[in-house]
Amino acid sequence: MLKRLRDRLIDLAIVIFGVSILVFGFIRMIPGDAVAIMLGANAEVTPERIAAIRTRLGLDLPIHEQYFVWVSNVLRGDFGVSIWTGRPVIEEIGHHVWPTLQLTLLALLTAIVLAIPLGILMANIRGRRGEAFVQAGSVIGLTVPPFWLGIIMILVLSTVAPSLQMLGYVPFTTDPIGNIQRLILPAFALSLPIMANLARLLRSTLLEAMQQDYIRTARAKGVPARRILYRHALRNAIIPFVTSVGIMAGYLLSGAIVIEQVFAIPGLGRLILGAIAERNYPLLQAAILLVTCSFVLINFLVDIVYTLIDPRITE
Amino acid sequence: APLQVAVEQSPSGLDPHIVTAFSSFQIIDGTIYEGLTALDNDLNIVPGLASEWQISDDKTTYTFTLREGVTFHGGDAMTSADVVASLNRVLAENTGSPLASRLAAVDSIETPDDSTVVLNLSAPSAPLLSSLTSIAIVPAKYEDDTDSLQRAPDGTGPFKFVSWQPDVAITLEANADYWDEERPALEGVVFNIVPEAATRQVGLNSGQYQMLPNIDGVMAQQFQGAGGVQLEETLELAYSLIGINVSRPPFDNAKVREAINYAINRDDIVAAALFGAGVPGGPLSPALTNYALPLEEFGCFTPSADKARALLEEAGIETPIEATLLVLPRDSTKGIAQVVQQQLAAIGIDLELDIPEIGQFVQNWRNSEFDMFVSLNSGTIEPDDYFYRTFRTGGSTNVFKYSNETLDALLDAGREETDTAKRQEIYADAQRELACQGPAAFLTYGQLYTAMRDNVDGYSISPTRSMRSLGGTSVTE
Amino acid sequence: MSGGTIERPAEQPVPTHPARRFTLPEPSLYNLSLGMIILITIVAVAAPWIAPYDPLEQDIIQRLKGPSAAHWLGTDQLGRDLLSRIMHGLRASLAISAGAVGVALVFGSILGLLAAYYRGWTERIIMRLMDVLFAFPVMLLAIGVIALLGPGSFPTAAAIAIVYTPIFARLLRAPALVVASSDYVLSARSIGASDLRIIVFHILPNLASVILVQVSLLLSSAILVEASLSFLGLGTQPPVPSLGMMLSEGRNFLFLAPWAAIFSGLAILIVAFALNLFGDALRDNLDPRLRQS
Amino acid sequence: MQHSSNADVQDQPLLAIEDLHLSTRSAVLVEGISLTVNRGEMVGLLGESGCGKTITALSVLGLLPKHAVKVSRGRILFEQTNMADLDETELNRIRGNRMAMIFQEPMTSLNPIMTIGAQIGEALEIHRKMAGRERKAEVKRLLGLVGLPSEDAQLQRYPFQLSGGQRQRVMIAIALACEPALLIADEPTTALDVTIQAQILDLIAEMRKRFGMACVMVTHDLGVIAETCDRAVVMYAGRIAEEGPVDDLFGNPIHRYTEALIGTIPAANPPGSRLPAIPGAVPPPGERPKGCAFAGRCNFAIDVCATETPPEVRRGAHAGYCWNPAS
Amino acid sequence: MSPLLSVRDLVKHYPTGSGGRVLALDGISFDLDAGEILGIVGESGCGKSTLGRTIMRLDDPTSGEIIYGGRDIATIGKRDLKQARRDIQMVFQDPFGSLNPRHTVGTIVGEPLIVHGIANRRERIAELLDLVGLPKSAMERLPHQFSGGQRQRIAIARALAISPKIIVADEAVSALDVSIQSQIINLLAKLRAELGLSIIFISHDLSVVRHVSDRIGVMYFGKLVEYGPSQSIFEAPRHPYTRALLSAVPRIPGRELAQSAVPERIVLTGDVPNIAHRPEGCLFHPRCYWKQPDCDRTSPELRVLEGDDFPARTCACHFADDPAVTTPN
Ligand SMILES: Nc1ncnc2c1ncn2[C@@H]1O[C@H](COP(=O)(O)OP(=O)(O)OP(=O)(O)O)[C@@H](O)[C@H]1O
Ligand SMILES: Nc1ncnc2c1ncn2[C@@H]1O[C@H](COP(=O)(O)OP(=O)(O)OP(=O)(O)O)[C@@H](O)[C@H]1O
Ligand SMILES: [Mg+2]
Ligand SMILES: [Mg+2]
Repeated sequence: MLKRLRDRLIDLAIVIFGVSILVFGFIRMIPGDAVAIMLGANAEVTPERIAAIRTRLGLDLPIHEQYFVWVSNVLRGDFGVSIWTGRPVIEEIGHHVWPTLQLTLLALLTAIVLAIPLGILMANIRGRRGEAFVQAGSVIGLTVPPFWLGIIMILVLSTVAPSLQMLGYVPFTTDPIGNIQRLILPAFALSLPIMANLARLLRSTLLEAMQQDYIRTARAKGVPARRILYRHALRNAIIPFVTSVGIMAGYLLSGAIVIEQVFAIPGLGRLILGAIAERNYPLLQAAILLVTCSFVLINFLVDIVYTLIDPRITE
Repeated sequence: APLQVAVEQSPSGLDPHIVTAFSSFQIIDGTIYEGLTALDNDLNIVPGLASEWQISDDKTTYTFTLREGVTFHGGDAMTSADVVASLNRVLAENTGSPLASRLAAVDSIETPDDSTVVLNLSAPSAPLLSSLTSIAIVPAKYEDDTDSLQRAPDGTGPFKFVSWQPDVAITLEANADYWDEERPALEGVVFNIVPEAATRQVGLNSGQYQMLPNIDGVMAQQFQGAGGVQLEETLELAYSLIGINVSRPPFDNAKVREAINYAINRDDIVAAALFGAGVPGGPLSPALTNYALPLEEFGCFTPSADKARALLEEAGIETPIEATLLVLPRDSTKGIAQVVQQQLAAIGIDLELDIPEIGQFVQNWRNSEFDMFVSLNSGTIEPDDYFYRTFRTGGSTNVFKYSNETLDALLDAGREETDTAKRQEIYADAQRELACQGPAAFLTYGQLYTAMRDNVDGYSISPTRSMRSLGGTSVTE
Repeated sequence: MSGGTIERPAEQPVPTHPARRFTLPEPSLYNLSLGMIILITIVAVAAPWIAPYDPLEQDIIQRLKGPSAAHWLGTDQLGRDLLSRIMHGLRASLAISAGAVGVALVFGSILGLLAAYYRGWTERIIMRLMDVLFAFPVMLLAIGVIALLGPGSFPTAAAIAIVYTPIFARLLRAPALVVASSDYVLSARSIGASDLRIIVFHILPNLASVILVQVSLLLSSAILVEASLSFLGLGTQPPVPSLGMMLSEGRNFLFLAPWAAIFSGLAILIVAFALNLFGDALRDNLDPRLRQS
Repeated sequence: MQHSSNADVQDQPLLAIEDLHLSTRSAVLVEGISLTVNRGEMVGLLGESGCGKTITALSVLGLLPKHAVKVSRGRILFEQTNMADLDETELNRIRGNRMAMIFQEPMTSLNPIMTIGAQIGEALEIHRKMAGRERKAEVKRLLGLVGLPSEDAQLQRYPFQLSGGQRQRVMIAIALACEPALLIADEPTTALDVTIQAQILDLIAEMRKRFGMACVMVTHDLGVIAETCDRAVVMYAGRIAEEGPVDDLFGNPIHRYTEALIGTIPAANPPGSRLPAIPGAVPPPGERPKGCAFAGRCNFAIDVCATETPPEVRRGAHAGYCWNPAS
Repeated sequence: MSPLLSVRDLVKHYPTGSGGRVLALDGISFDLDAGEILGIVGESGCGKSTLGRTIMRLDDPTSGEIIYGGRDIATIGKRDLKQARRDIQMVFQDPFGSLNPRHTVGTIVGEPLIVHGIANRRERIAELLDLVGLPKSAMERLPHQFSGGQRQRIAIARALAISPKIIVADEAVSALDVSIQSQIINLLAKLRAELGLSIIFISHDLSVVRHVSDRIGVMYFGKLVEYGPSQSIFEAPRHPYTRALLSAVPRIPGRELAQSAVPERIVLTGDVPNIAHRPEGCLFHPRCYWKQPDCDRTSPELRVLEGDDFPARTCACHFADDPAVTTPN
């Protein structure tokens, strides 16, 4: 158990190191110069002026030195300042983290809460009439583009309930009801594919669990069907379910990038897209590093949880 | 309650001397900041923070008298020292202000007393007064500070900056100490940042937002007939054009450029790419009624594929010509690019569209790495400001690598000439020089709209996209 | 007659299990999805010949017209026929997805197989590398690649390929491990077969069904990724239509001409749906031995 | 169901399977099995792989795979109750209580993420309504009974922490929890080593003695039947080939299949000699020939074997179905 | 005559997940003569398959020698190994898992011929199929169309394709039905007689091993505990474990040929040892019915027994000489 944990931690460190190199290298390879973009198309630009700004931003150093400067600063908790606004990057990210966090958590929660009964239903309907419909429905749920769904929902809702305040974002602390009200639609659009995915996963793991020999043993014991489902099958089926929740975090972040755009939510996705367009290197590096590391961390945690709920791994 | 405005883009900063983008400009210009002079909505120069000014006979000395009782939002009174500091700030290398060139003619600045500022010019400069409209006066303490104003602007305008939640909203409140008798009627203004067009639209329809400023024809049309929404419109200064790299054959040949002009049907572009909301235009915006020549003056603005082909033949150029069109990644320019692509194909110019991401576009554009480009540029009210740096040999944004001695002479003269009639003459010649054989095919000027709820009163749209009339706007319940 | 003789040739081969390979429990959905995929492929491949109009041909007068007899799905802002554009868009979207998934498949399966077959350091290095790539949410990595290469069809395909490579590698590794430790691979090794021969001749064919399923599922999600990227204005660029780009364009005049956005969105949905359903049906019929892993 | 001590009832067989047919949509798997098990009796069910032993056993408990296999004819009487008349709730009252089953695969037949204490206790909870301390004590007693350590810590162990033999003991503890009248053991030792097999068979025999329960021992191992059972039934291709007391069955088989089967055992042949082999393989369900299913592999087949269902040849309690029986 | 194959002190460790190691083989030595069948018996997990795999060099041994044709297979290079594999072939337990489900029987049987560049493939394949009693028409079919016994014949045909000298049959009959089992046993016996093959016959079923083997090695937890001629082991087993094994074989009354050497059933208590607790001293002592005080301290060596009727036999028990061992208490 401890060794497993240690191994996972080593892997984690390697991966995060790799991620940091990739993030840095990637961003620096993006063509287009921060300074040129910063000065805009209409500006009077002299080479000296560009050089001066480059020096100020530390962009004149060789790339590996820039990387070491960056990493050593990051390790000291200093992510630098945003090129454009001069604000500390941490602060900028801090503003954007909450909406995304809220949105993704809400979506994840919705997905999980709905996926479990749906998955059970789908497993139960196996072999009966209507299965094809439920199956097809779940595939639609999985493949409907969330942003398109979002737009259609906005379109429909604006005709059905035009006065509903559902756009934009207000912090939960200022207006809890307004906050939830505005997040419900995007969270739903975002959660639909995940819900479908999880429900389908649960269905197949449940069906698989129901085929296992130990279910037969339970039936031979005279355990009633409901109890078999909940005590025996579901508890086994939920293990892969939990692991895939970690993977879902990735889908969620991907989906959030687009959904934030549609619903005007000031989250990390918008921050990152904006930062790319502006070549705001420090901001972009920090934001992507944050997202990837948290994704890696989530999966690490899920792995730990997995270890905890599956007694077989503890050995 | 404050006025809820929805805008597309988050500003990248709010320092009036640094930012260039419309997204920043429309929020701060005339609302938070004011210049010594100002523009009314008909583009006339009117007094701003300077209540009056005298111009010496040799046109090289401008004496401005500052308005009494003007205070910055921070509470300090505005004095001539602030004005000097502001101008110096713009000129300082360290600031990197794109406005610096507009003060190129200023030789020295004097402040005889707290309420007088004297500008000594090295040579007469016709555009000076209009240039000053865009140079905001900020407190002197920011002279060497290039960071603070980006986040927390401090001006003299009718609205005070309250807060900026990145990607959410920028909130302004009415300036109770505003110098004008007429204080703003609004309690404040909230600029909500809403990137998705459909979302902004729904928001206005539902009343969550009360104003969508400076929108294009496509969106405006979708409000037509919608209950509870009114539209304000004006022709804007921003223009779209096809730029041509004259250092690359066959575009070094003026006949080829003229052929391109003949091949383009500007009415179709207006209809398709601008959804009918706009007008064809030459080198200057038709909104500049003083200067702009009527289109009939430019023969090549009457589309004719035959003429175009004849010109190509005359030039001895083999078709098809293959070229790449660098496209500014915006919906309207993408639309224009596609229409132009089809139109030029008819005369044997095969364009390949290259639609890079914005950063790449700017880089390629700046380094003249294109055969042709299509972009949308903000215009100015002063022809010199635009023509000189764009088309004069060696001009700072002469990415076309264009060089025309006749034009250079005209532009030099126009810059120093202060007599309006003569200037009109000079710029008429310049327009003729540029229209058909210049390094660009001038295409269209869009119609600019502002959509508001019916109960918003007193707002009038400006061709420059400035929202300064918010000061006189009110909302009836 | 004495006791049984082994010399006596055994009778006809006897199926020991009732035919279990590739029997399809839900023929309806499977057939439906297969039919849809065939139809979609035909439309995509034959688009240049069967589309009623040239997808690039503008007819400014006819712009933003709703569905009519002449234009079944209406026209877009430049007066181009939406049906024809959707047909060609399908072609572009499918080409991008198929290309991307194809490349990812080749690289991903090579890496996954090498990792599974050689284990040890090879496996560690490959899998950590894949983990690094996998640490990026799909869209983020894709956006990064596009920022690097510039928007367009090729960069979109490249981005998707890079994003999917670790997915294939990770996915194939597990069943490849099972197959690699199977007795028939062991027996191939015992007759002295080379590693290459074993990987290509023994392991790979037995992963065919896993691969097929994953290919169809990833094709489906590649369509969606392409659409998302185009929606953000980073994917395919005009004039050549792709489904995502059409949706992205169409949403600008959603209230003027909703059909442009609705139909292109529906087209995306249908393609992704068919591919996913097909993958599902295939998976349900996967070799049961591989399903256990 | 009421459970009387009436002598009349005691004389009735505990389990009577009458002309049982089991079939899938496409094939008949089991054709006309009849079998009685008396109280306290140990009956062996012998046959090659795939001949239908497991599904026959499952059908007795009403555990046939849903939608796949059905009882198409015949009936199963357990304590005079027709199992077909019972609904799922009533069946659950019998399963694990009056009748229990042990499965072939000790490795997979236990729930991997439930402690063995919980798994044994579940039957007690359901049928005996035991809870808390009482249940725990009973679980410990059962563990001790099957020869597993019965400290508290043992209850918290998971199946993966146990060896195959230990798991099979847990299975037996589960089956014995409610002291059933009938235990069906479906190849309880095939997955185990010989030395462990001996332990488990011993254990079953001992438990049977102690509780006086009847037992059906399903196996393909002649030796296991010979050592443990009173009576045995030999199945071939879904039908009964022969049945009778073990001594008669092995001493003087009637059916040629039984005879050949016994002949092939290495231990019954001099080392190094050629083993008598049965050529060919068992025909799978759906492809079984008309007459005797063994005819195609039988060295003593006569013409009629291939066309007519073989008649019963009875020698006292010992009966076989063969056209050309061994003497 | 020197033996065909000599295994000397073969050791194989497997690393475990938690940093420890499994001693799958713990110093195994034996000889295999030409044309001999050597039976290896033992409980599940005692290292039988590992032994087979290591001899084939499918796994590299940790130490020890495998001498074949004057060379040590344990250390030879890749090219030589390929050559050596022409002479040693393997048949696996699972007739379902050891044939590639996607290849036809012809391909499967012909693969060794391709790998070793042997011409006239079709003829050879037909010949091989005939040898194992399958019709020629089988060539075009896929493995799943065959029964277990038939598949095992296919596997044997493949192993024979390049005319090996030795065949390692790892539980080759364990997965088969009794009636089919004897077909395969007969086939192997016939091949030995006709082709002069040597066979290492691995099984957990003592009665099967006894039937075919000339010599037998009894393995317990990675070690040989008794090794000698088949007859000696069956008629007079000396190691307590061998005795227990023998006694546990279920018997059919009246069908035994000879009175068993161990008439009373010896039921072992305790569990098979595992890596988690590898006992000190004699590995078998925790389960031994004849455990003596010294057994948990010193580990017995394989040795020739004093006054044994079968001098060729070795046994690893401190008390194997003691007649008392044969009478359990
Ligand atoms: N769920 C099912 N659906 C269809 N056929 C089945 C099903 N379960 C078993 N069968 C078939 O029924 C026949 C009898 O199977 P059963 O498991 O009873 O055999 P068995 O005698 O127990 O064999 P073994 O010794 O291998 O356990 C086999 O041919 C098998 O293929
Ligand atoms: N690749 C491996 N890695 C780690 N341990 C292994 C490996 N292969 C076998 N072992 C371990 O080595 C020991 C011997 O295994 P082996 O398969 O040789 O036993 P066996 O006698 O063939 O058993 P069985 O009768 O079950 O086939 C076992 O404890 C097993 O867990
Ligand atoms: Mg069975
Ligand atoms: Mg083995």
